[in-house]
Amino acid sequence: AVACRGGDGAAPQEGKGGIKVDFGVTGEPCPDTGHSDRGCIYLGSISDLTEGPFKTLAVPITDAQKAFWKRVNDQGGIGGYDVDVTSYVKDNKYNPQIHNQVYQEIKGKVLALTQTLGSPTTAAILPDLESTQMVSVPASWTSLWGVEEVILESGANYCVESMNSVDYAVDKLGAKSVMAVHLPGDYGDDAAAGAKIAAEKRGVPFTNAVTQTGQDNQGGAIDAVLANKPDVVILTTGPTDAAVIIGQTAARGFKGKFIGTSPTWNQGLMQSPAAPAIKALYMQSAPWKTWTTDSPGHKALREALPSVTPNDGYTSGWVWAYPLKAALTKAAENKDLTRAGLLNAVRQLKSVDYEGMLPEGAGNFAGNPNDSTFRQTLIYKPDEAGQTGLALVEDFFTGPTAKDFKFEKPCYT
Amino acid sequence: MSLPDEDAQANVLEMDQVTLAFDGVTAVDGVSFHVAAGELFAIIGPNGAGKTSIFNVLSGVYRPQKGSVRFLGDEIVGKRPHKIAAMGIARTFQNIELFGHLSVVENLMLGRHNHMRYGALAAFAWVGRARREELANRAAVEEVIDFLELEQWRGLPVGLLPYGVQKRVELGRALAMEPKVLLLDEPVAGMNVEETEDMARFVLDVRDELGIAMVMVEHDMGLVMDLADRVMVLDFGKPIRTGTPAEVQQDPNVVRAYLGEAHQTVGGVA
Amino acid sequence: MLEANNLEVVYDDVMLVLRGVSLRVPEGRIVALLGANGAGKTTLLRALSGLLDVHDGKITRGRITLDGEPVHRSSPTRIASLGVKQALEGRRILGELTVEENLRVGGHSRPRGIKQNLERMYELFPRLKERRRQSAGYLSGGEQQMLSIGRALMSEPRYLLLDEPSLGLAPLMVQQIRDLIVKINAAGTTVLLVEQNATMALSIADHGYVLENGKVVMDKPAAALLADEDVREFYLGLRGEGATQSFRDVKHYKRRKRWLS
Amino acid sequence: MKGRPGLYTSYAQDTAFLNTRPKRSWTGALVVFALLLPFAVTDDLLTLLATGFVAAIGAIGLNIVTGYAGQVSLGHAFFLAIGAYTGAALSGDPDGRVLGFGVTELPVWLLASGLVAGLAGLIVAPIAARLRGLYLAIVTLGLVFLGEHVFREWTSLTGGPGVGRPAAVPELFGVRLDRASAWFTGPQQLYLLMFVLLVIFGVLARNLVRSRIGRAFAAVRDRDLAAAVIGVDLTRYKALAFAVSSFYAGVAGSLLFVVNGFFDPGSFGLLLSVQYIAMVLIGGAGTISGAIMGALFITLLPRITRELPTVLPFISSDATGGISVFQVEAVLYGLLIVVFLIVEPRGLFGIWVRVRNYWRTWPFSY
Amino acid sequence: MSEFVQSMLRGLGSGSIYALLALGFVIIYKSTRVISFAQPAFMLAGAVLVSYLAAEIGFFAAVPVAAVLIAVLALGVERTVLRPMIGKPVFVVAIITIGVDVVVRVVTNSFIGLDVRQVGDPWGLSTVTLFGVDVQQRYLVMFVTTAVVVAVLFAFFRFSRIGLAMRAVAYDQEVALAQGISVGSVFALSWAIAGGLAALAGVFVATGAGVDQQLWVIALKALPAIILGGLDSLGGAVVGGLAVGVVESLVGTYQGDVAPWLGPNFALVAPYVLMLVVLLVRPYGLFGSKEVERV
Ligand SMILES: Nc1ncnc2c1ncn2[C@@H]1O[C@H](COP(=O)(O)OP(=O)(O)OP(=O)(O)O)[C@@H](O)[C@H]1O
Ligand SMILES: Nc1ncnc2c1ncn2[C@@H]1O[C@H](COP(=O)(O)OP(=O)(O)OP(=O)(O)O)[C@@H](O)[C@H]1O
Ligand SMILES: CC(C)C[C@H](N)C(=O)O
Ligand SMILES: [Mg+2]
Ligand SMILES: [Mg+2]
Repeated sequence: AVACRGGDGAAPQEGKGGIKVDFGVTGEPCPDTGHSDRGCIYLGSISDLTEGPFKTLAVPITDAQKAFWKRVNDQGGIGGYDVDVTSYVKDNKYNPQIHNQVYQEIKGKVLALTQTLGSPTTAAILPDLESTQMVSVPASWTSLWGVEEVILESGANYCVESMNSVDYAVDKLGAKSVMAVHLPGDYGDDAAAGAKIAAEKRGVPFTNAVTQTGQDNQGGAIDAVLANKPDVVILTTGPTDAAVIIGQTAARGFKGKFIGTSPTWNQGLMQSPAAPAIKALYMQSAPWKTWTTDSPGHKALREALPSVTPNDGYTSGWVWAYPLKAALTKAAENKDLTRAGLLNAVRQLKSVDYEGMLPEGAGNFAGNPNDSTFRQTLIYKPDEAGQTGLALVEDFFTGPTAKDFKFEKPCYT
Repeated sequence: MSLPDEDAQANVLEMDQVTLAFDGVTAVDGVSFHVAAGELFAIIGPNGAGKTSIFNVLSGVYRPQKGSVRFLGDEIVGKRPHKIAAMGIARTFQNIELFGHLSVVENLMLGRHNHMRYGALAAFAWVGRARREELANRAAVEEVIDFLELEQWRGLPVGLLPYGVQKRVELGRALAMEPKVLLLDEPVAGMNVEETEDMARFVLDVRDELGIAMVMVEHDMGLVMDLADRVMVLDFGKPIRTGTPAEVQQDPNVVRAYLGEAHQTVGGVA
Repeated sequence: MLEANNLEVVYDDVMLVLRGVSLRVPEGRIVALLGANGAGKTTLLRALSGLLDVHDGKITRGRITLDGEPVHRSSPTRIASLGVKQALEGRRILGELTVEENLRVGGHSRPRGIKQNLERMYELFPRLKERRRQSAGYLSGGEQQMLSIGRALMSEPRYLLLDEPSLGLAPLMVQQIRDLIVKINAAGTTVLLVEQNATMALSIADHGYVLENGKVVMDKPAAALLADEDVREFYLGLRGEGATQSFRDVKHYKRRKRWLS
Repeated sequence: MKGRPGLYTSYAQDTAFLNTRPKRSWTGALVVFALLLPFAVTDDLLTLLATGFVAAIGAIGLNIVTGYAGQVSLGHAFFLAIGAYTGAALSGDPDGRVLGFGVTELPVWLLASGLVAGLAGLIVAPIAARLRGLYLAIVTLGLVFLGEHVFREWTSLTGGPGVGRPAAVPELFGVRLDRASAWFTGPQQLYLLMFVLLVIFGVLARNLVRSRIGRAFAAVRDRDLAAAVIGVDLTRYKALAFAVSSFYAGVAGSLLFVVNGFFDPGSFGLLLSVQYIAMVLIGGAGTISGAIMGALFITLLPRITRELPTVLPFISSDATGGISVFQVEAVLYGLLIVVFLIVEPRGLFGIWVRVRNYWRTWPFSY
Repeated sequence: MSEFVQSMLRGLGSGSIYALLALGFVIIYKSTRVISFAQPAFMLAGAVLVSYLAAEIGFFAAVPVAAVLIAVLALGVERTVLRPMIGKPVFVVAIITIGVDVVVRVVTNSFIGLDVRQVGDPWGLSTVTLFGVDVQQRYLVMFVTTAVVVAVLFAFFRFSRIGLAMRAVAYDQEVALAQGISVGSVFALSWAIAGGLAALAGVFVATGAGVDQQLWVIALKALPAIILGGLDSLGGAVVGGLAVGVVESLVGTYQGDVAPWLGPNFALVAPYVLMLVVLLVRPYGLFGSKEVERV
């Protein structure tokens, strides 16, 4: 009674080039790649495209991935197949329910997800991802992904990033107290957890303040910062929230430093009234290098997107796509492009070639979480000269806390 | 209806020295009167004299500052409107206060609200008690419909009915409550000759066939003089004369304050 | 002269309520409009003052002219500014405004005259003066009726359309209103008077119309109507020699008669 | 005036649940159609419809307090939340990350969710009874904001914003309904479950609103002073309306995320309340079938707007650029609501009435 | 003590934004009995517009131009969407305004682009010292501007017939029409004023950190403000707006020490608590007019 309804029940079958396929892989060519001799691998993409808070990151991410896979297709595709990432793009408005709904709509039609943006949103479909063996690329950095098999995360998670930032602050800035100001949820909580672990490890006092997004909602955070006067604040908020917090605390005499995680930054802040304060007090941690970097991957990225306003959303979208490409290639070599086959290929990935965008050793999905967690991050600072408003301060490094920490479960639980 | 004892039968309703003031305005000023069983008692007086306010005191909408009201021997001042309604005082309103979206039957069934006792759980299930009570009360409503000749409008939303019929439905809703006293506030205001006659007939029927005591406020002197047993005239909240229609009509004070000279000539419809 | 010509009005695109009504309200006169409930009197007034729209009503045929100029396509605001003012049926006072504010609203289209007109209304209705600062919603029924009439007079209209002004008024007050209508008419206001109290209306009108079922069935000088047998019986409640019958007697007879139905 | 026993049967008929033959046959056909549907359409549509059915239960509840009793509440999200957390906590894993008691039997936690929410409704009712119109609407909205705050803070229950917790576990007589069984897929089972529950709660609500209680609600809505004078206890019936409505919200809340399997405290904001008000109004206030239609409409609308651009070829499916297909979707969502309500302010039910009247009077107009 | 004063002043500053927003809501409510949920979108649109205009014509020219343009936009919305709904149930109209909000906001969002936009105000975060306390200049400007706007509005309503006409229209449109009041113009005027006020408030909000997509959320702060003050009272809107600002600020400053168990960010819901308490005593807010009802 089930299979006859069609759409969501594809039995494994023999596809092009003797490769076993089931969901989201067809012998017909992709609708608009122009390679009529190839089959098509459909990948889904669920992102925050209109009203949600992360639209400004999400749109570049989505565009960069489109460019990334176009490049893959232009370079010959994967095992006789092109990759299509435009047919099944959906808007989640950063809402878990909508995320799940649109996921249900496309899940029978795609092999894997090249993007599932956000932590709570992805958490809403996680059980289904697992049970359908849907390999998925997250657009977020929570430490939960490290323990999830089907999730193909890249770079350091928020937890590691904050650990490193605290270590950096203690070692290089001489910080004697740390505070985490963060949005609730696994984004902020994860970073705060990392900061706390590092502060304990380094023996500096740690305080914590949860805030909510919205320019007008930062009063509590500002008061908390001013009351505790920490030497360094680890910020995990949105860009305008950060500008308000930094600007207002500075205006009221705060002299400590702020280190924000990736989603906290937007180069538009350099024009904001808080810009002087930001330039004086703010630093930016990052999981990978910014748009202008000189690496083959970055160069390819810039070439693929010649006319866009530089934005590290593009960089992120591009970087995140590499492991999936590697897994698809491996699966095609294994002659098994089924969901199970792809997941199997993922399990065989010991490292991924990020074309220099992440250092050697990144992209290990074969080991246990502790072995495979990537622990290097960077520190930038605001700089008008930099195309995305940033200049490098500290190249990839692993702080003592992150180095010793054993990852077995998400930091925030 | 069981027969009450002698005393109460003599007076169904007794208002004693009731005073009601709103900031600045004394709407009712030391008013006393009584209504005997089966009597049709009329209250007349100029606009703003306090007639409707007396009704509002009787039905618990306003709470007077002074005085007492006894209904079948029980004090009702201070009781909330729905309690008073349950005790047996029903009324109609000067401006029709029907539930316009509901049908005639539903409006009348609302009149029987307190004759049904089943609760929310029974209502959900709609078996047993709820169903039984609904059907029994529906039959009682049908009798009222019959009595007031409302058959042809039964299922229509009352908001769509002609004005005169709405007034009749309102009377019906009050009758459905099976009251012991009925308060009628300007039952024929705005009606044409024909509708007024119909209403007069129903009012007489209520008294003669159902034996319900009534208090009526009305500016149609023809109706008041023809139907009322006794009349109280109010001016600025104070009673200026109480008596039979004939007595009241002759009183010069009443003529000056209320009737005006012309009324003698124009007669019943003025 | 305010004139309706062969007017047809439809509500909700389906209910045909006026079926070719023609009526003339000559300048300086009082014209009475009688008719049973639902005959279409109020509808006719709405058509004249442009308020049909609010009730999903439409003029589907015929025309209305004011001093020869067609106005049946004009907005109510424009008609009001031309000096045609309707006192709505059912009082319709603005309950949350004070008595005085209600009157001021009535003077909206004649802002300069507001002060004198207020005085004039307070003189006419001393009751309203006492209550001027009170929320109008708390007035008694009759007081609200006075307010409604007063509000209509505030703009010193050239044409006053009164819909059942005597409703709910005490006998003495009815006389006063009657005298008032005569007085303002004498001062130059033309009046179209809709009344259930036909005795009162015909006693002051120059001309009368009887509307039945959306059609004019009688169109006579007021005196002629007063003398008409049927009018006497069905609108004045007088029988035979002019004696009022007692309501006690009505109980035992029933009659239904219509000119048309 | 003697009783007329001959008419008793006709009163029974007159007051019957489905009092005319066409109503009976239409309803029958609809039920059969709904029962056959899971064998004809894909799982993603079934999950959406199942969500729609649950929303309908919630919308019926809101309609009771707002459409029938006239107390406009923007606080429905709060009561939905209470139900959702009661259900999820009761049926949750006792050893899990968040509070759980392991009572997975659906009837138990379903009823408990309704009762807890109903009790909450009863508690706020006395305040609500004092307020009118938009004051009430916005005060109940305040409830939503306060609730959000509490749920954000109470992480041991809710998992915290952005983290969330698993939803209630739908287990009936030991069978997990969200997991595929020998005959049905999970979505098919959930669809059928939600449909059956909707029918049950719909019938119960229908019974309530045609009872003395339903009439009292309408009286309170239309004119509360008059209602009091004919014997309706205003405070009591306003409170009752709130309690019943919250009970329905609780039931719906506990089921709402079963299909999703996961929810976070961010789900219970202003937007959710507004959506339910929209369901009631778009369906047509004061009718049970209207609430159901409205709920299905609002639940399916995003899906519809997502499909629409594919038939409008001039819009690119690019996520960026001038206007993206997603912006078109979002605009369409707003636009459809606007246009719909302008064209038919009485809602879907109004359209239905129009169609019916058209055929009834056809071919005569006037 | 100075902490208290400063907290108070900040509260008054943001409170004056809420007051402007609340005034917009109240003006529409006063004439139509509708709460317009489109106000947030107009606020966002105003800020975005200024962020574009300021670069061309300077901040001080941009603000009034944007306010006028948004007023025109609001007028257009009123004409096309609200006008057909005259006389229809107000809650239906309110839902329609939500639809409008979505449409306007999504379109506006596409003009924000990927970067946070700036309105280019001259004040930044600089402060002045007034009677020994540091006050941000922009808060002073907001406060003074709001005071001026409020004074102008009050004078306008006091000395024109419009104020009374609005109330008449709100209470009974047919009666208003019969008195020769143009209901359409009253609606248009109130929407235009509300649109302009929203735009102005939007600019003020954006002076802090810039314009992003989420800016509109702040408009919701006006809801407790209008209820607190009384839905139909202009004065109430001002008092309510300031009260919400001050309560938020004071609770933010002191609750952490006094009542930490209420949880962080309790300040953000504190206005609703205040609103609840006030309504328990006064069911129509501080200055709202009571519904008049008699039988
Ligand atoms: N709730 C109230 N608040 C203030 N004043 C009121 C209230 N109710 C009635 N009044 C005033 O009390 C007086 C008496 O009003 P009431 O309605 O009793 O008059 P009435 O005799 O019924 O007049 P009518 O014949 O015009 O209906 C009026 O002047 C009215 O303004
Ligand atoms: N808004 C409306 N929509 C539909 N039908 C209406 C509307 N208003 C009035 N009608 C119908 O039009 C007919 C005439 O109504 P109208 O109010 O003009 O009568 P009338 O002569 O003024 O009666 P009354 O003496 O009761 O005031 C009635 O049958 C009425 O039901
Ligand atoms: C979209 C992400 C960049 C936002 C956030 N970091 C999250 O985990 O949800
Ligand atoms: Mg009265
Ligand atoms: Mg009429």
